Amino acid sequence: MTPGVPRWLLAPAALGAAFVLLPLVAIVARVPWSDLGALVTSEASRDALLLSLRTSATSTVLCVLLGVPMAAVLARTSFPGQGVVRSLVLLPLVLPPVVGGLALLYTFGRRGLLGETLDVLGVQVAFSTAAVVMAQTFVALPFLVVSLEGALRTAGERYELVAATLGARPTTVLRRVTLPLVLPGLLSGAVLAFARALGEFGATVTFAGSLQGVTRTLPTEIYLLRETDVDGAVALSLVLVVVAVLVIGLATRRRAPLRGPS
Amino acid sequence: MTPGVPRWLLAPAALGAAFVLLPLVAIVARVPWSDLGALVTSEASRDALLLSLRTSATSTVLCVLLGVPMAAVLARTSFPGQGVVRSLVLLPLVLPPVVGGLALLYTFGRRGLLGETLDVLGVQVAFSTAAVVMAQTFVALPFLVVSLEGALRTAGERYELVAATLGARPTTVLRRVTLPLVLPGLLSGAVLAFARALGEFGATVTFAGSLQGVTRTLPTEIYLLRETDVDGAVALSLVLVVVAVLVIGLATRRRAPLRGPS
Amino acid sequence: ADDGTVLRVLAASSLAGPFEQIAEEFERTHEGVDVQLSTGGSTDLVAQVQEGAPADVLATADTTTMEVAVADGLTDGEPRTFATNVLQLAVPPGNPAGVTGLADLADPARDVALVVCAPEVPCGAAAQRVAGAEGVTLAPVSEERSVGDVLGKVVSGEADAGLVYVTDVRAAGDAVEGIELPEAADVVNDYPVAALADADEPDLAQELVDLVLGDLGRQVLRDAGFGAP
Amino acid sequence: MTLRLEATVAARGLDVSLEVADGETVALLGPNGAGKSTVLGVAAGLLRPDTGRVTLDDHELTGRRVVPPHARRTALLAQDPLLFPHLTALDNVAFGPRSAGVRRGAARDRARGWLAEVDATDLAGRRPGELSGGQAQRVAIARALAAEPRLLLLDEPMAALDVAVTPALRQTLRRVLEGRTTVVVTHDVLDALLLADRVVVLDRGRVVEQGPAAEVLARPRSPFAARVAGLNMVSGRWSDGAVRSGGGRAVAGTPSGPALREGDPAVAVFRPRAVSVFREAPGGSPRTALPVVVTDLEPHGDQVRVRAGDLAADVTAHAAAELDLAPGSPVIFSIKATEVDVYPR
Amino acid sequence: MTLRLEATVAARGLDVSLEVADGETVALLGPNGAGKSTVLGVAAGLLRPDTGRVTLDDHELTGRRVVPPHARRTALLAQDPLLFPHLTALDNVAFGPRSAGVRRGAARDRARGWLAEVDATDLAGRRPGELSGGQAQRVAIARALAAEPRLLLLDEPMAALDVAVTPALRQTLRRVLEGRTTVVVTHDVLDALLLADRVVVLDRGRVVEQGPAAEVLARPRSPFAARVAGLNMVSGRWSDGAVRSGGGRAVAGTPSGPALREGDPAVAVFRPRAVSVFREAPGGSPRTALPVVVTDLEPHGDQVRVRAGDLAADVTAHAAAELDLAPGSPVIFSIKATEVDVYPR
Ligand SMILES: Nc1ncnc2c1ncn2[C@@H]1O[C@H](COP(=O)(O)OP(=O)(O)OP(=O)(O)O)[C@@H](O)[C@H]1O
Ligand SMILES: Nc1ncnc2c1ncn2[C@@H]1O[C@H](COP(=O)(O)OP(=O)(O)OP(=O)(O)O)[C@@H](O)[C@H]1O
Ligand SMILES: [Mg+2]
Ligand SMILES: [Mg+2]
Repeated sequence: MTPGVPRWLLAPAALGAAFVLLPLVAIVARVPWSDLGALVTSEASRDALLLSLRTSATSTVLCVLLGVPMAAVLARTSFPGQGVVRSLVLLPLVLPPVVGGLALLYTFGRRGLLGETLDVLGVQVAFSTAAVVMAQTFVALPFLVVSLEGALRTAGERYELVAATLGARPTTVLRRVTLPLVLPGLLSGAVLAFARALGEFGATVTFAGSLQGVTRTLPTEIYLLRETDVDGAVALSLVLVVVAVLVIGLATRRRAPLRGPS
Repeated sequence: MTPGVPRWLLAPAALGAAFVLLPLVAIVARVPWSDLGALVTSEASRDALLLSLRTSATSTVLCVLLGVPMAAVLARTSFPGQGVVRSLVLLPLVLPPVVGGLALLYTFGRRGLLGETLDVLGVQVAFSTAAVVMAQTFVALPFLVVSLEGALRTAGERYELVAATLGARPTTVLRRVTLPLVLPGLLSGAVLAFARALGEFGATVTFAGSLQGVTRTLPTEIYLLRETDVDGAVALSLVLVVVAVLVIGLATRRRAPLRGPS
Repeated sequence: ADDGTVLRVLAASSLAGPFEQIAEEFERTHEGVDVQLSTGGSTDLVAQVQEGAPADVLATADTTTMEVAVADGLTDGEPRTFATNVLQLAVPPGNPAGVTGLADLADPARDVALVVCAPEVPCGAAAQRVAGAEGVTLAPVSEERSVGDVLGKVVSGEADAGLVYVTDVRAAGDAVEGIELPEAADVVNDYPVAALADADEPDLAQELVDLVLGDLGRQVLRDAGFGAP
Repeated sequence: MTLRLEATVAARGLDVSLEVADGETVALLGPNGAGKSTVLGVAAGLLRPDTGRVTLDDHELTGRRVVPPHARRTALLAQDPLLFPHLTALDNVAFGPRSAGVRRGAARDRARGWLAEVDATDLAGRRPGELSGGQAQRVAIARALAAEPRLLLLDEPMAALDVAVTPALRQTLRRVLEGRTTVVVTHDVLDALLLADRVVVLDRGRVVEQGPAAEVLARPRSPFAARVAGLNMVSGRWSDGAVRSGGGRAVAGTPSGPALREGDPAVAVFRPRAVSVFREAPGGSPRTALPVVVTDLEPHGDQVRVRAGDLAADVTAHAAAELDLAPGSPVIFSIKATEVDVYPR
Repeated sequence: MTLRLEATVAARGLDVSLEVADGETVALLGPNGAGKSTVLGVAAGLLRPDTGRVTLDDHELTGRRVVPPHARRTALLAQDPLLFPHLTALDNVAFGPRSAGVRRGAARDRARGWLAEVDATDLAGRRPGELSGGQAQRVAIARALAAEPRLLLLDEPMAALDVAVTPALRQTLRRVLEGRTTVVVTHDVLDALLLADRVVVLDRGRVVEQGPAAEVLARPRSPFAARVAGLNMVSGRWSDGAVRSGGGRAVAGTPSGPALREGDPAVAVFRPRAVSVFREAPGGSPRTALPVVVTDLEPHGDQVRVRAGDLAADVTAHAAAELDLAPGSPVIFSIKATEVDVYPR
């Protein structure tokens, strides 16, 4: 049996839900349904949608690959300056996306910190699809790290210690104990990262530009469309929203809550 | 003793950290230190910074007030359509901020869904500081809800059930057991929300506009400054970043990890 | 056309419509050439060129930003002005606040919710010059960062009036009504175009610049509401 | 408070009906997995039974409007101490009183009193993570008692406690449970005898036996109760002066209580001390002789307990050595009929 | 594997030195909070001692390069079963073998074998959340054993188990521990006697007594060991044919073993059965007579155990009734000198 929640809590919860959901209703009410078909199937929109899905998925994978180790190191080790590192890793959260894009340019752009090195290697990242992925990863990574670190701390270390006394090497512990135990946290972190990457716009435009099929993601397309056709832009965002709901819904469908022995 | 992490995990963790930190270094390298003083103390910057801090703090409080109940309801009750509600609540994450701003306009604007009702009540949110807070809350709320729900699920319900058998009413359980236990999760959720609110820009500009001292937050100021003075904009973002680090650092300083009986 | 020749054109957002038409025309007359149009804020575009974005042609919405590119030696020769634009007053359909001209906007008694561009962006600078020339002080409720933001406020009815370019009013169609400002005629905004020094296809780039400056370009731009230089 | 509980929980194979009179203490015995904790969970309101009803006095707790755990005024000491990790031991114990509305200072005073009762005064300021297993268990006991519930549910309260504190704590519990309606789960015969008025034995989710503690443990009817009481039991049918089990064992004995008729189900119960052990069947006497194989030898006070499956015999160390007993030895367990108590099952 | 452990842990007041020979099983006894679990934690590598060293054979585990838990090939059964909640019982047990590199199929087969040993075969497919307390404990035992460690550390393995499985499981453990270096924490004298070769008694973080199990439990030198063994102990100094305690008690007895000189520290140990209880001091005989107040009465087999603080006497139920004993009654505990074993402390 679940312990439930105090009855009065439902009021603010409903208020919060309404605050988030009403604007969505308002948008849906504005969508020019008759034009929607043409709009969505236009080549530009299709390209943008596909590009968005591809890049966001890639960024999410990158976020998991880089973020899980970062969260694990932050939650499970201690080293001098850890607090500073933790705060710094949070920074892309705060940086206005456009500035984030500039920062990326200053780093990986032609005239950036690593630009020359990369140039010598024949790698040109700026204004390519890779740049889109990098921009999205840059803004989305902290979400995964922060929420996963919280989950790791909440889960505690007891089971990991037990696993170690049973002879499991740290890698085995990570794979067979830590990650399964924080799976809900990892999933919600990944969902956050994916959502943030999918909606990312400012850093992308600045760092990757906006070229149809290469770097123009759906949010960029929406932004551009908005200059001339507000309703169209709204309709297109609805597509983005529906796609996001589908992807997130599929990803978290099997998220059965894990419990300790009761 | 901590169980530690596999040694090889340090490599991707360092890579991830570098990926986030290098762009910050690149920004710092670009800052025109000589102009910084004048820039930061200019009236426009000061107004923007103060406004940003005030509104972000308020939004964070609102996020906690609305988001904790939402997360609790999502994690601790079950009702038909819960999955759908959970996905929908995530949507502001995906919505490009500009569209989010439009959605808010369509809802709370003069001609929006609730506009007339609000008008009758004599409430005019558009172009006011309240609108900034609303925009920030709208984009930041899902962060708190998602990360807190994850923490609640990871923490499980066992202690809450024990508390109930000791005669604690649901409100007492929430206050004295649930919240203290998920404090790390709540804190990281609040940090995420604060950071997102502080960096928020698209929805604010679209819904609230941009007037010095009233609705022009630091990110907006940075964006405008960038039109004429890129280096100045970069320098100002650095201020934003430093402020964020300070606030987050202070807020999470005492975040001692809680453990179960070992 | 993946293996064909690609010509990359960077153009200010307000030019999106006409430049699409021009690009189509160019592709029609140049077999195997794919014109890729990338639009954005003028500042963004220049920054992209500075950071090495592959591009052949750049068209901005004001001369200030183009001058940055010139100063950096990014353009191939002097940019040339191909169009002009003037401000107009945009009001929601039906003009609910009954705005007729600049004087209404400055009248504190009317309490008109006016939005303008911030002085930092070209349309904002133009608005200030128009007001300055008339000796009126505007009291906007918001100084937006782009024309799109100004239009958005007007379209949604949130603002009673907004100062934008005539081409923007035209592009917005029925969503807004335009009110001509006689005072604005003197404050003309120039749109320069230039082939870029790093162009992969310098010849094609020059041809496209010529097309923009030519009769067809002029026609298309005039249809969109731009003035001739 | 009178507790009446009737419940089935299909997922756990539970189907019990239980009554605890006002002020009565019932000991719940049964093998692992019998459903003891489940019964407590149902009573506390942590587990919703599939069918059945729970009433406290005449107040129905289930039914259309389920009374939530916190409104039942029951306190549950679960098998796992589950102290709140963020509170000190003192505040853990004060949790119940505070939840009942007692002010912080008064609640803490009361908590200090309870900590003293379980000999844990000096642990007051510690966090649960800083307590040893037995210390945590003691604090958990204090916490449950401090809630001063109308119905107290204790799941193996003596687990993890050392031999030095157990007698004192049993004393404390005996005093505290006086007049309080209580269900206590235990595996210890002393707990049952000293704390409980009545014993209920569960097996596989069903009540297999119940009655006054002393009686059930002196004359058990279920194998598990016999086991707890340390008695041997052979159950079968009464026939021809002996209880004959399905497995072909026959134990001769003297029926006590109501007369048994041929074929009635009956049990033969005898103490391990009453069992003599032989290498070969003793000739010609009218004793019961059960051929068994020794499975285990363990010291038992001054004697040696010889286990053979579910039967046990106590012999002197000298005898054990003389018989050269070891696990695997085939021996005869022999019991005088006068030592065997026979009564209906 | 020979374990040598010398460690201090200031935060827990621990300062012990312990050695377990190759193949030996040591029982660690001691009151709650004595430091038993802490010692196991240090041996397993979960706790870093402030000072000291731990060696397994001649391999140093502490020192400059601390050998992490997983590389020690020790397995720890902690006081809390802590089964991995996301794995089935079978996979929990298979965890050790799999970590050692055994393939999944083979590891599961092995796990099934160990589950059978603890009589939990039918729990294989369950998640820990679906197990009762005792079932979880059995699976945890199987998990620790299945890791086939060089050094096995068991913290109260029999906790939460019912009386019906305990003897069989003790048998299993006895077989499994044969030849394996083991430290087992227990509060049960039978565990110590049946499983352990040697007993180490801890109190307040220090070793207060150690020696062969049978010897320590027959002739304890520490009050706690006497308690566990169920013996009465009075410790003091040998003087004038009696052991005289600081509290003024004098117990006359016969020294055994090495001769005691006047004033030597000594203990007097006697069984509760050897104690007679009187309402008034019996006249004139050469017995020890200790005036005490009854604190508790509890059944003990056929007899009644009369507790008076840390002393106990076993009398028949008949005698107890005749003496009208109840907690609070002042009585005299009287012991014949021949029943009292006296030896150096
Ligand atoms: N969450 C659960 N889901 C399904 N079955 C469960 C669950 N918890 C316990 N069970 C099963 O229900 C039965 C009763 O369990 P319960 O915990 O009541 O036993 P118990 O009598 O308390 O045993 P123990 O002495 O071991 O604590 C057991 O067979 C157990 O395996
Ligand atoms: N994390 C901790 N921090 C500080 N002190 C602790 C911690 N854990 C245990 N202690 C203390 O250290 C001492 C030894 O604890 P330990 O768990 O080793 O006892 P134990 O002998 O296992 O007792 P028990 O029989 O109750 O399990 C106790 O006094 C305990 O309160
Ligand atoms: Mg149980
Ligand atoms: Mg312990």
